[in-house]
Amino acid sequence: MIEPIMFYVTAGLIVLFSILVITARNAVHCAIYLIAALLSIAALYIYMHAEFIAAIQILTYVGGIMVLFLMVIMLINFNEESRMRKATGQWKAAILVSLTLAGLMLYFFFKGGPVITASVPAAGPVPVSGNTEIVGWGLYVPYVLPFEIASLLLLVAIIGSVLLAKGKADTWD
Amino acid sequence: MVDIADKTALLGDLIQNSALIKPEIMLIIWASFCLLVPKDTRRWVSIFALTGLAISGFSLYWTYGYQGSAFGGMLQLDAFGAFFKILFLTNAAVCIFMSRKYMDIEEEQSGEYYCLILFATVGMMFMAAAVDLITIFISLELMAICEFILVGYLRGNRRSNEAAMKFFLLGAFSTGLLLYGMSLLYGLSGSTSLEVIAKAMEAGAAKNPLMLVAMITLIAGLGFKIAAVPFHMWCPDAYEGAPTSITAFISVGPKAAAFAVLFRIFLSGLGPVATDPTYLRLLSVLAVLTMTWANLAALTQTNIKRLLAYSTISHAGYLLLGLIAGKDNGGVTAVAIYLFLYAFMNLGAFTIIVMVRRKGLVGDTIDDLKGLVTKNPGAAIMMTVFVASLAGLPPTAGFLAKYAIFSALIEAYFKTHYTYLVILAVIGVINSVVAFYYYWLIVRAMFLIEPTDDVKLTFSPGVVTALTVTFAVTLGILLYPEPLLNFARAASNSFLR
Amino acid sequence: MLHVMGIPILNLVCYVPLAGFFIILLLDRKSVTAIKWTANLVALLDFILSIPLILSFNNPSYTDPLTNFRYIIKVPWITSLGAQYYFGIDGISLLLIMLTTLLGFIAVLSSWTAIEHRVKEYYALLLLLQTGMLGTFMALDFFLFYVFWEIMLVPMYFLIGVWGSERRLYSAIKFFLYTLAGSVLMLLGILALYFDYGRQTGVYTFNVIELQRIGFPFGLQYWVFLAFFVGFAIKVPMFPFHTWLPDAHTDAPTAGSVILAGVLLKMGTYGFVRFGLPLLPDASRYFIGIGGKSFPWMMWLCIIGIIYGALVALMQKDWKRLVAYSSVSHLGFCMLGIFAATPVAVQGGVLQMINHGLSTGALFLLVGNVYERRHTRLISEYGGLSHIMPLYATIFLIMTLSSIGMPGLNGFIGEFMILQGTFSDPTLRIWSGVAVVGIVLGAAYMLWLFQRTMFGEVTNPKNELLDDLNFREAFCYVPLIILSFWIGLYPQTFLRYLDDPVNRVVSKVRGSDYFKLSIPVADATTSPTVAPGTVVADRPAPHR
Amino acid sequence: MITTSHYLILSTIILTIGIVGVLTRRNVLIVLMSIELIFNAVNINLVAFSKQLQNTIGQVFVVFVITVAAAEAAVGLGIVIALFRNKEKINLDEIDLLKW
Amino acid sequence: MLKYLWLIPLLPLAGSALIGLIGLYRVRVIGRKPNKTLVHTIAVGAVAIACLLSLGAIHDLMSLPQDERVYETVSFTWIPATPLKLTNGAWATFKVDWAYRLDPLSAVMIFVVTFVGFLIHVYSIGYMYEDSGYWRFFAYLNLFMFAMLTLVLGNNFLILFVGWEGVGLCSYLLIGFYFEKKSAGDAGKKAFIVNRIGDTGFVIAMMLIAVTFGTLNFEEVFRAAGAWPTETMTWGLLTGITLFLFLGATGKSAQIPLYVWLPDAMEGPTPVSALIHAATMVTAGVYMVVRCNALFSRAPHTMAIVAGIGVATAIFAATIGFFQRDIKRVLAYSTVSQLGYMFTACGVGTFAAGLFHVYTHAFFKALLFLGSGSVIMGMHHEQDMAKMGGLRKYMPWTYATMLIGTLAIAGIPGLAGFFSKDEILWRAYGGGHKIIWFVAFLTAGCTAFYMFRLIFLTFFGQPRFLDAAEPAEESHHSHGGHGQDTVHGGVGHGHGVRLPHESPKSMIIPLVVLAVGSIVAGYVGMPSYITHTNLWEHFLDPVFRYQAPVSDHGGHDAASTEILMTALSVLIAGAGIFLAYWIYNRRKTQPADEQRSLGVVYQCFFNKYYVDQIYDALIIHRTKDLGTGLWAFDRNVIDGLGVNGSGWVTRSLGRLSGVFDKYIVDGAVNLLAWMADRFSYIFRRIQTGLVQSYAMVIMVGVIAFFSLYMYLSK
Repeated sequence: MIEPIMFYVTAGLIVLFSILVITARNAVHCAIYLIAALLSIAALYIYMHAEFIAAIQILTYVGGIMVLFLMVIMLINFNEESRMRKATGQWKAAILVSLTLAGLMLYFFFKGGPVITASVPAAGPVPVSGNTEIVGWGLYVPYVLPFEIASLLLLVAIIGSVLLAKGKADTWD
Repeated sequence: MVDIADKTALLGDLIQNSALIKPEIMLIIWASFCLLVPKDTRRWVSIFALTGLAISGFSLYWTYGYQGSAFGGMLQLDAFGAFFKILFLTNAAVCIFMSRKYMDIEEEQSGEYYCLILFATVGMMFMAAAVDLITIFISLELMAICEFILVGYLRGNRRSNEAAMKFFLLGAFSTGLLLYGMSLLYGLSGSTSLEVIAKAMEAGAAKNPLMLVAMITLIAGLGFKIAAVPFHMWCPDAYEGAPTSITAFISVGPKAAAFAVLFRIFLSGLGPVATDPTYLRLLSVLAVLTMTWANLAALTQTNIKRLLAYSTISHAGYLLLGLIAGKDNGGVTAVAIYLFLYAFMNLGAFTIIVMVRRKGLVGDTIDDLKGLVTKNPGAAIMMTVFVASLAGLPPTAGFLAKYAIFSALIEAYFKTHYTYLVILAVIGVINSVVAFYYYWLIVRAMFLIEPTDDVKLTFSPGVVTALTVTFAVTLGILLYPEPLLNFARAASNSFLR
Repeated sequence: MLHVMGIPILNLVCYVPLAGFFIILLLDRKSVTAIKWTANLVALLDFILSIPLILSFNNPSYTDPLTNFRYIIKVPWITSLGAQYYFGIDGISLLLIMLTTLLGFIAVLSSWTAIEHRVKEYYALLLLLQTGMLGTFMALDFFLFYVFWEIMLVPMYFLIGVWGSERRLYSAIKFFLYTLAGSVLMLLGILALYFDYGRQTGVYTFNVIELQRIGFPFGLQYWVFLAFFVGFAIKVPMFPFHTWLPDAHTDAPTAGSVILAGVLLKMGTYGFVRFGLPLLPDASRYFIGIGGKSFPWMMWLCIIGIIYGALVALMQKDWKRLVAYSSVSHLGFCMLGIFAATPVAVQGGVLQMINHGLSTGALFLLVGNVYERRHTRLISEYGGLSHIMPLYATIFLIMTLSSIGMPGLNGFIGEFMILQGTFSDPTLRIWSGVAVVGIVLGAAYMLWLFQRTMFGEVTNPKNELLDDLNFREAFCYVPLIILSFWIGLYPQTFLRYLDDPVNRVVSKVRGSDYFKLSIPVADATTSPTVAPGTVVADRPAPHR
Repeated sequence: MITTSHYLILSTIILTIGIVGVLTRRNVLIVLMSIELIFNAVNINLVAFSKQLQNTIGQVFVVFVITVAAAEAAVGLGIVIALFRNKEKINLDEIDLLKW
Repeated sequence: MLKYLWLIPLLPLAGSALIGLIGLYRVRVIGRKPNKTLVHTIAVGAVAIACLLSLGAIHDLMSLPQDERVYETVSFTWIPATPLKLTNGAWATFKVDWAYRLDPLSAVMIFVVTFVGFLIHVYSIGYMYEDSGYWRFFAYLNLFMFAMLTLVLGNNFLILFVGWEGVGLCSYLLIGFYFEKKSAGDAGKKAFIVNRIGDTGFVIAMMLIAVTFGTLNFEEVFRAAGAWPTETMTWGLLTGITLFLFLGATGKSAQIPLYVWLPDAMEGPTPVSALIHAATMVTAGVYMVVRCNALFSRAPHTMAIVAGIGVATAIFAATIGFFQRDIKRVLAYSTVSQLGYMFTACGVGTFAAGLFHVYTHAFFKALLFLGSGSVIMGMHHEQDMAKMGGLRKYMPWTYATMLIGTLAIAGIPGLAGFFSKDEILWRAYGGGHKIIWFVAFLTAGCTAFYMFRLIFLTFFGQPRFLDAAEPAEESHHSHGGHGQDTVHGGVGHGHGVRLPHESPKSMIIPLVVLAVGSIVAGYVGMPSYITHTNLWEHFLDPVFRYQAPVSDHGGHDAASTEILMTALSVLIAGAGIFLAYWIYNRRKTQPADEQRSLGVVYQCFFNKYYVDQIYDALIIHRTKDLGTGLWAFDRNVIDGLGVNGSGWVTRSLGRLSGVFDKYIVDGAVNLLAWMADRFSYIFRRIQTGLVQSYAMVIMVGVIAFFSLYMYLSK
């Protein structure tokens, strides 16, 4: 009985913070709501026994990415935001479209009753807890190639962000 | 859990397998070296990068014979991948050739530029070989991020910024959709390996309603990459804003890579789904929409880069026809041939546009080509051939490409007797006529309209090299297409296995 | 295989203009005279080289006894697709090739003074065009045929677009798009045949002769016929696909019009007779209405073309446009003959292609002559030209007569054979009867044109000082006039090349038992007269 | 009992919210954040399936997704800065130099 | 001489080509006209030799036994053998030879053609001497001789058709000889096109013959037809063939409804009118019908139509001839009328009589035309009889010869016309065709009347040419309408009145020869009640070998009736002459008075029953309108099909205007342009440049695919 309550509370928080992310006027607030949402999701991961992922979620997402966001927000110092309208002209249509899509997806998810997945069972029994090693094994053994490519990806991202943020003295047109 | 012996064995495997991705590794090394080039020798960095491509090409030749999976099923090394890898290497090489002078004019000659091109190429090469969703995803992102940066490479140029911004936002958005689809596939099959997914599909996952959502989000995500209507909107904007050499680069390589992935996923992974007539019809609609919409939109374009963007979109439509024709009917062969030849003709056309660029003239509107025949007859003639080829006119390469596609469709019709295949073919050929009209606007401007200035255009060595290669293939392929056809067929067959 | 200088004759004839194209590209832009001479000599050389084709045509050592095609060149090309580099000619293509080389030469010659700017490109493109056309008539492989078929579009586009008159850009692209639209559909048709042949035999080939060996199911033939029809009918052009033609003809430079009318249009008719009918006999019968079991679509279109073209020509104010519409009418006759699919009609149809090439080619040249002098094509600007240009008027008269089918000139033989041949099929008889009306209208618009331009007083002072034709201009007409009379008076020189190929086509369309119904053809020669119900005794030989 | 379906519904909701954010917010940074939401929706899916299927591939996948999200964020923010430097604006409906 | 038969047509052809080439060479290269003597030496020489050759050939033919009087010579194979499927399913080898055939029928024709032709050539030397197109004229004239001889000598229908079209062409060229005049050009064109309309009939008939008999050779066709039954009750194949043939004949021989070209053809030089439009070409139709007697005689329905049309044309043209002012037009209508006679003869089954009239008519009509030419020349190119009168004393030779000709045509006994016309009337009556006889009989009176009107107005009474230049006169006859503007010439040009003069010898001599011919030519065909055997018919017998046996309608009540009938016809001719004498000589009625006294009837006759106008309104203008309309249709509907829909269809039916032209959006190109225009609006709306609207499109696309899937999977 405790499980559902925990789930619903966490899920409620996630949804709430997510909604706040896209409705808050100030970008800094948005970032903070997003951090909150991400943390809630991390909680959900723990609840799902994906502790390693939860840790990464907190470390990378909250600690890395969101800090970057906040830095950029500060750098740009875009404080007119509060005085201007926050949504594009198509917001009504956008909400309609998004809800339609959600409705359609859910309709198809549950068309044939509750979700049935994976007709092929997993390779072997995987312990429910203490999965860090297993995930690590997965990362370094079967998925070592993507892992290496990911390193390239990060290298490129570093080059790119430096290059783009560095700027250039003369303007072109 | 895993004992030492296993780990040693795994390490041995890793080293052995690394030999199989020698081309990629070579390119990674060279790309990294590009970053380290000192400022005063930047003039040579392009040559350096080309050397890397050449070495990679040679390595590819040495590894070509190997067929089979590597890295525990992450990669499938086969002729299909090799075919595309050659395509990517050529693409990168031609782009580097045409970039040399162009980047001088833009005053952006730097190691990073070439490095990013090479990294993007690495990404594409992994995409072509990847048979696991995670590998596919990560190499696709490697390519995409390089693209984003390259498109925004002219940092001082607002158009370039804006193009990068749009491309990036929509790219990330579509990645989200793609990932969503992939997550569902994983949920349905319990694995990210396409082989396992295929087994799961046969075992009944294909009938799961989740599959539809997965399918459509996948179509949306990959449709974005190949710029299929209605996921194409970024394409003209990004093409227009990007540096022209990069426009050329991203109009060929990433499209081809995305098609390789599309084929791997749809034909290997979702085999039973992909032959479901309903999905085929869905894809047919996508193809028809893509061709028609792009052709109509291209009609009134005045900017050549935009025009060629729409042209690229419409070509994506034709390529989808190959997918619809299916793997048993030469569809894969046709698409391989098409992409290969398209690379040459499209790059050739872009080379000419790059050539027109000079200080004070962007050279990307049709008007800038006015009277090109008096300014540089050779360039005008070559451009005519490229454009004719894009339009699919014999005896150029484009004809062979179109021929291959339509032939696959008709063959599929004779096997399945689905009428919509013929209708698709008819729509396709009619579209090629419409397309001809706007392509020919370029020829018209070059030959039939008097120039507004009398600046003579000259060739630079890099451009000449690029043009020589592309022109020779575009005009000459029909004389002896056999090697290409055989290679493409081999690619198709290896892929089917 | 006949070789000249070690090269197979067909290759030589086909690629000599291409060589000329490259030579001209290498010449300096400014050395106009050298370019002109080169082009003229190359075109002349090509014509001379094509003469051995006719001379040794019946030499059995150059003939493939099975297919009866001559000078065959068969080289593997794209083996994996089943495409070959397969050249060969029979009587039908022989005549068209001779026409092409001749008109090609005349077109080049006639441009000597007419073209003043961008001379180099002009001649280069004319020669390139020549190669394209010759290749089309020689190709016996569908893939190769299609390649040549499309190759011609580009030079023709430039010829119209660069050296044409007022609305040249419009006309050029219109021409291009129309023909392209047709040919891509044709390509689908070709592919359908290719795969169905493969399905039936397991062998995939574009070899036209091979494709003819087997029968295709009617359902397939039906659609492929439609695809071919669109492709060829646009080229011919048949009503209602003809509207590109007046524009293209009108705006093309003289040589362009000559080639366009003389040769390019023939590709459509040639396509029908070489590919359309023999490959798709059942669908052909269905659409033509042979046997009276189906609606005669093709006949309607031919007839509408004949009458419609003539009526519209009647009211033209533009000289060249008038001739252009007359082509619509004449080609309607050609198609009537070919579709009628009786030996006489098809022979007439093929001969009429040649005739039309000669007479309409000459008419366009004639318009070009005065256009070069006056720079207007409005009929009302002229009048009384026979006073000032008697030689011109005479040639114009001869060509007018040829065009309206005066007996003794070429047009008559063609028209009569077409009508007679069509008439001999009871179900198509009515169409022949209706087509006769076209002859009246043909006389009406041509004579009215003749009257308005040649007769009357010289009312326009600008015309008073016009020069008559000079030697070069007049020389262009000499072969045309000679051939017009030759075909008119002694057509068997030409018709004898058509016997065999035409009979093959007819027996394909009508089935091999068509000829066997009563008296075999070979025997029929001995008993020429067969009256209904009676066996006629030997004629009481009149004195000889 | 909380089943996979629950997680699916949750992820769909977050996905929808993310999409709404992408479609409606003018501020490019908030749009970027909305995209992060979409990625998280995917991650929830993956972890949920991983749990249901009792294999860790999904979780491995999540690691990659987060990596990519980080890389994209870095590049995206770099582009934002470059754009801001040239244009002084980061509202998306004002970025319309390239159209038609 | 028979073996030189092929030379007979070839000589004039060679002459024509030679003159043409010399002429073109001189004019184009040297810049001067060719020497006239050289020109007429070649031309006349060629015809003279041809004439001698034909006489020789005829002589040789006559020396053969009656049954073997057929000579054929094949020059070469024209259309080579090709298999042709016949209506009965059998195969024939369709083959056409370029071959000539001499038999009594063609013998008569070549005699007439070469002999009269020769005379007219001679006459032309004088008549055309001052004309600047002298060489051109003779080139055409010789070409005509070739064509006409080919026509009559051809041994099959197709060769006949070569000549048939050839004479049409020469007629076109010669009518339009004075091509500076628009009317001449118009007339030439009209002649050609009207002829062509007839030719369609001929072509269809040929095709029918070919698919029925498998050949076009006369001998073979007729022999085969000889085995066919007469289609008395039914409208069978032969009826069809003959009707189509007759359509051809009505064009060439100016019968209702295609006679309209002949009066206009008088625009040509007078020798041309004499040769082509009186003596030879126009009789080609009759010749053809006679030639095809084997077919016609087996198609009684056609025969009835031929006779009916013939006699209708005869009376119709005769009435029009009553009040014409132009001397040549009177003769032209007279020709039409006489041709009607000939067809009447054929129609009632007496082909020989028809041919006989052809033969005699050639003499006297050529004579009359040449005489009128002489008058016109004497009057300094005045053709209006209202400006003549009293020419008797100025041009005695002309007067005398023309009078002989007029007497001949009027049917005065002893002259050529009497025998032939009388034969026709008698046969019509004797064959039981009473109505036809009666109409023809009336026509004979009319003929006498208007011919003598011509004589009296021209040669008798007060000279009217002295006051001819008055403006009142000019305006008076200008109301005549269509075709009246032929009066050109020296008199009106205001440099004083010149007196008429007699023509030179080269013109008079042919007149005299023809006058003699007009008298004696008829004696070869004296009726059987005088000579027992009609020599003419006997000579022609082989021609009618395959004719269907004619059912005899009281032909046996013989000589007495025939003589009675003869007397009657002489009587009515006399009445006509007397009437003319009374009105125009005694009462001295002037042409100007005719209108006043007769009113509507006069208008009707004078304006040729308005047939030209009706044809113009009903056919010519409608054809042109159709052409214009179709052109508009072409430009707008076909070219723009699917582009702008129905609005165009309505507009395009209207006439094309410049403004409209500007707004025409036609063809595939413009379809694209239009679509691009329309679509670009949509595209612009969608490709806003705003990244979020792009994302929106993506989402809408995704939803659309969901919906599409739901639709497709149903």
